[in-house]
Amino acid sequence: MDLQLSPQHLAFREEVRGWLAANADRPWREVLRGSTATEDSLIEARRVWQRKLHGAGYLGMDWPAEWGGRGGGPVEQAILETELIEADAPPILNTLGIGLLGPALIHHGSEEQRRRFIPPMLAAEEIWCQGFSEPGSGSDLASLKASAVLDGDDFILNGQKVWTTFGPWADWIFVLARTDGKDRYGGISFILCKLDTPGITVRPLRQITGESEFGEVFFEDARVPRTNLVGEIGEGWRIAMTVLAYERGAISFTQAVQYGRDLGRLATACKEIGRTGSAVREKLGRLLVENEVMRANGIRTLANFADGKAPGAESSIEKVYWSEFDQRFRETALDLLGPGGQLVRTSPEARDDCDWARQFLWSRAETIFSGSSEVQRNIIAKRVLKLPQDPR
Amino acid sequence: MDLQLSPQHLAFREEVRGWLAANADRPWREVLRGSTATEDSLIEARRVWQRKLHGAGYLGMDWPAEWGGRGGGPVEQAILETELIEADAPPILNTLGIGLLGPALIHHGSEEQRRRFIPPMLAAEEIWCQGFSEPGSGSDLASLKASAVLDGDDFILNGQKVWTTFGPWADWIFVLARTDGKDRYGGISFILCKLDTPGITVRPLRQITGESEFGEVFFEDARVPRTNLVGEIGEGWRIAMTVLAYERGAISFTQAVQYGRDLGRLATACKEIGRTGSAVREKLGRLLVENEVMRANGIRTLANFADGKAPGAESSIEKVYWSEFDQRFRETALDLLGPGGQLVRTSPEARDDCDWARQFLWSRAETIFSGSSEVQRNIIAKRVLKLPQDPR
Amino acid sequence: MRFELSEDQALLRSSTRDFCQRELPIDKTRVVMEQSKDGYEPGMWRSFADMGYLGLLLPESVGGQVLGAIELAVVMEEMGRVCVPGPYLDAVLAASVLATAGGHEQLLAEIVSGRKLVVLARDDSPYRGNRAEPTRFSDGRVRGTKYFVPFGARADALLVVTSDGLVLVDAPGNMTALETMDQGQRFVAVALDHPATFVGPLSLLERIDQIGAVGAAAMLLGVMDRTLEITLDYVRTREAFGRPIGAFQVLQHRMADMLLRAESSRSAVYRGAWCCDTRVVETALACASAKAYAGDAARYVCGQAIQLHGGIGFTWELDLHFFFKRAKTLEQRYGATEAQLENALAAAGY
Amino acid sequence: MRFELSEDQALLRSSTRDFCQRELPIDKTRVVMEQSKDGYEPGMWRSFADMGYLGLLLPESVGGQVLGAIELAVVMEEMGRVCVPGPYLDAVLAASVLATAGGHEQLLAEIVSGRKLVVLARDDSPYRGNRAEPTRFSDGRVRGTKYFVPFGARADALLVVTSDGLVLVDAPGNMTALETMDQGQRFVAVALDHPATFVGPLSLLERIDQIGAVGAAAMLLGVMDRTLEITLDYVRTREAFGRPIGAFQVLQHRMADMLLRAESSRSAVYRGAWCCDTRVVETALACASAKAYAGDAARYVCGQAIQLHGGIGFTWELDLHFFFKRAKTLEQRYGATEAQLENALAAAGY
Repeated sequence: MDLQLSPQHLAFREEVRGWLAANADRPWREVLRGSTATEDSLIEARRVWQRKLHGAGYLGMDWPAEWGGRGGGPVEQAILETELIEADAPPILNTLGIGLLGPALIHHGSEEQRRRFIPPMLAAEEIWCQGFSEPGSGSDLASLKASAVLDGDDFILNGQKVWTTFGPWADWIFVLARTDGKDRYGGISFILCKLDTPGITVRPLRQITGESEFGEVFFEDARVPRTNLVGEIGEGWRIAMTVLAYERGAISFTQAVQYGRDLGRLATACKEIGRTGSAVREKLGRLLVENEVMRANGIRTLANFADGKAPGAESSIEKVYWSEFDQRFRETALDLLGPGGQLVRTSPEARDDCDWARQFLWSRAETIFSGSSEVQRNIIAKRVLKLPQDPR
Repeated sequence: MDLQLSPQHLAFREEVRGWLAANADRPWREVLRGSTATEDSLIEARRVWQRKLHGAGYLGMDWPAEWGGRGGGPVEQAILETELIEADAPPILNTLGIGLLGPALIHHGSEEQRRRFIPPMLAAEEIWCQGFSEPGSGSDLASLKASAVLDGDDFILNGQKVWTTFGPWADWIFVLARTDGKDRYGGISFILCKLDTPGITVRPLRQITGESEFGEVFFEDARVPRTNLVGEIGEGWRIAMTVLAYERGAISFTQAVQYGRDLGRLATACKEIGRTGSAVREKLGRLLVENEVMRANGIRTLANFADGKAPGAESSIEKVYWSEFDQRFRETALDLLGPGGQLVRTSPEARDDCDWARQFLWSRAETIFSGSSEVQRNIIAKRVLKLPQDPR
Repeated sequence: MRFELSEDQALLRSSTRDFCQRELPIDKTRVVMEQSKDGYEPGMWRSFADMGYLGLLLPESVGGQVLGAIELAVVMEEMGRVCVPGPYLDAVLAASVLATAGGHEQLLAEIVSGRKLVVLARDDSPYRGNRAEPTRFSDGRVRGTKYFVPFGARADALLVVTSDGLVLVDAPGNMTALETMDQGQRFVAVALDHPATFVGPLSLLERIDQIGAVGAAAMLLGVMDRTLEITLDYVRTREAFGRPIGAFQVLQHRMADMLLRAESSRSAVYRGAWCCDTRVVETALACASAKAYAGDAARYVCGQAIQLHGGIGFTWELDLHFFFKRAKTLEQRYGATEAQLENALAAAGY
Repeated sequence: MRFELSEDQALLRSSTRDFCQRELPIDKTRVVMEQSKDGYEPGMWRSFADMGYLGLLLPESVGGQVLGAIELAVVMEEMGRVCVPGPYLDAVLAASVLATAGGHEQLLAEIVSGRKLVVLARDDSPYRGNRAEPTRFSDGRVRGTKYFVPFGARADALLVVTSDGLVLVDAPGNMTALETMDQGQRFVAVALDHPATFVGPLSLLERIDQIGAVGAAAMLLGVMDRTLEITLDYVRTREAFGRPIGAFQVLQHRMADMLLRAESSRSAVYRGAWCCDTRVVETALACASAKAYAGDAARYVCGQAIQLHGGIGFTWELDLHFFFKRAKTLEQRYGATEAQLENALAAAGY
């Protein structure tokens, strides 16, 4: 066992810290509370920040240098993310492009596709959204119905996608579409579509938080060149699953850093408002301990990554853990703070350390998206515990 | 709405209190801790107490007077039980006879069976145990395999029963046995067997608590007269289900009285050992509130009983509630008391207010017996919520 | 003994349910919640007056209905089922205090008829446990700052809780909106240094705190009940993996747990209301228990309703989020869970 | 970075697992737990000495293995898997204190070879939070009463925690057995007014409290792991309603939750052990977290294991109850959850 960062990794962390000290903008939570902040201005701020990070070579940490990456590994990526969280830096804009599509193109795309799509993706010139879920296909993703029919050199797309993060601001969408109605998994293909293609309509979808980070995308005889197919026809499901495994990564590790930061703020807030009794301390203590255990899970996964072990279905355990912790944490925060914790961030008496109300509402989404807790537990039961399956 | 006891009920309560003041033995928890207490001596004490209660006319509260009952209703029964708990009286010995078999005979037995079996049951001269579960048939009770084959005027019984409460001390057992191998529910009959019948063997079964309140009963070609059949051949399942509904009764009401008593003792214990911080108070407060809500559930059921409404599948809600509360309560008690709470009752430093360790261990059984929490939730989903059933 | 409502009470329930379905469907109140500046609709309020809801607990002399906590619980439960926005419970509680204090017939008649709104101003800080300067009343003036005054921007007068007793003050103009995540409940902060009149001692709060707890718990019950109904409808039709999702055992057990909490809340709410009306010794314990339990129960039920709906449950378009947010607001108000646990312990003498 | 055990550590695991399966199956230790007066078997203890377990953390000079917390965790985890009775961790911790204090070579050599047993005596009251008279050391005598001294009846000497530091006293004869529900752990109370020798200041406890927390958490991990294995075997074969009960979704999700807790405990235990050995700043937080989490986790896993077995899970015949009881004992000892939460908060500066 060795959980220590290597001298190279420590050096990389120093480098990132130095760069952030010189280049970081004002803390993102302050930007969010700014009186002039709008959804559009925040999108722009994220675009600008992404370009700055890209300019410094901090995007695509673990991609080959050839594709604008740094050729680093998951440990470098985790170190970078940790430092970004500690600095309260803005999130980048092209999260799904860089988090999902980039790896998909690097592993499954053609040389030409990589050359065409990766540079503008990194430079936040083309923003990507994800078209996987459909109104009738959430947890049971493989039942998706949106169709792509070959017509000469084009696919003709029909159907509807939903929960397309950044739908409203995106330029492109990567879509899972059905190219064979009979083959449940093998009948799905992975296709790239420009959102201004005739026949494609985007509608923002307002959420419980009042924001519209998601959208719906409608396809009506939208014509997309066949060259936008990633991999082969019918390979879409396999590509998507590989790529979603990336999304999970060593997420417990970075989540623990973020929760640790917010938990420290909650502990400080409790002191400030005089809540120091043993009941309050026990609640904080439980959250602290659970977060440390999440960190241990993250360290273990990261060490396994670094040791050359790919994560398997165990990543479902991490997803369940952090998403359900998120709900307990955000709920406890509101319990401890009282009604003041329910204020929206622009309200005069709202605390400026964290947007507690928004995080509370948002926490309900964590156990639903990227595979609900129910789906994750099915996966654990089937693939890790190998329990007998319902004969149906 | 009227949740007040009627003047008659209040008068009955006064009567019971008066009788208990004059007749109650020393508190049962003191008897249990006595240095000379053995399993046998405790059984005898319960027998003596049952006879005393019977002599005073307090057994079979809601049975017709003709059968030794008092012709009272569920409210009188609940009042009686409440006062017995408050007085920390011993439990009666023939719980299953009087709780289950008595009602079964009154509703489904023959005149002759009632005359033969009810008087010695009430007088604790014949102690009954229940033969429903089998090693292979717990939650799925209807899959039971013990067989009863008619041979002239006798049934010949084969098979094995388990979890027969008081098996080791009982004189008789009422058994569900299969009289038709093809009809899952309609192939089950309800038969009374004397335990000293040749071919019947009883083996005590030691539990997690170290006690042997349960036993196993083996049948090997045991010959039982056909006149011991209750109801018709094939009616056993229906009889058992009616009778189990009795077992549930207004149980939340009396459970809340008992938990309230023990909770008060825990609160006192916490004060005595100086545990008065807000973390301790919050835990006690939650238990107190949950118990009051259980009491409200019990009052509602009792009022509905008194109002002539039979309880339906909703009784499953009460079972889940009190059994899972029991686990939370007993576990919290040990958390609050610390290692001292784990002492067995005869240990020199053990508290004499309650046998906390035994109650903690026993609490694990509550969610298993009389229909596990899983089975109860299945029932709620199917019969109350009417959710679509798995097509299998 | 009888748990069922009396004939009159059952009639009140059915007329209230009709009224709520007709006048207050979420489709309609949604506009108030989303677009109205104050989250308040005078027309709705007048219809409350017409139905007699505003004078439910008040004497006949001021136009009241002379009803009790059970009837209030019935109305609150039905209002919870449609997640009504507005300060209904606040108005009822403030009026109750004025009626008990005596000598406010004129104002009470205006409250009952919906022409005036008076609400309680209690919180000395927006954050729980914060030691702030208490509000004081002396020399005919009330001084201090109050937070989370419900619908203060629309109130004609405030019934202010000071360490010197309850005082009545005309609603000042200088209020600051405190926007929270619940669009159906609006609050203000108000800095007071105004002439006020003494209403009575703090002991007046004891009874309305019990009634308020039961009323809020009843609304939580309505919220749970309706949320569970919506969810049951959804899981019966929505399919995944080739069957209605309501056939999955894990979801079935989850809904059994939701039902357990809703039904147990029902027992506790109506027992608490009956205790209030009968003024038995266990009233304080019963009311505190009902509120503390229903608050936690609604948090569970509404949270799981979203979970069982999946992504769609998380959208603004669906009504679920209004219920979810209301559950949280109610859990923290009218005696937050933490405070009710202490009330219960005190009542039990622990 | 690497989470896997080193080759030597992996060898220790496999040899310990072999040893435990061969020498310490529950069938065999059951006799000790059920019938032995002291819950202690000298033969078992000698075999611990032969395997080098008793000197695991000690220097070579006294016959020790000079290993660390990771190796201790490996051994404790394996012992947890067979629910070993006896004072192993207690002996290791007491020896560690003596070794750090220095000057006890003779005694340590006898401990390592299994000829002598020394355990810590800490608790001033059987009940948590009880303000009892503290034990004192003055004029060469130790005075006070100690409770829950593990296997005190078999100890040759006690390492007593007094408010004046740690002192060593020959085990007195006048001990009172404190029988608890865990047959594998035996305790005594002992009234002290005996000559004793000073060992060192209370600060000696700091490090062994961390090692003790990790060691106990590791045993809890072994307990969970084995309990889950037993349960998985059972649900794969036991049938109800025409299929293996392991096919029911509710039970599947329950077991997924059991696995989540066991695996998360594993991460926390070995991270904590690594921190102890590396002496990094996060050691205190990591150790407290591992123990607090594993205690709660084992309570859940062992409780649910009984539930999933149904009635049979509740019998003395099945081994499950030994694991269930041990989980509870361990959760309350070596820093109970409540104390570990405070340790964690203090370490984080909250």
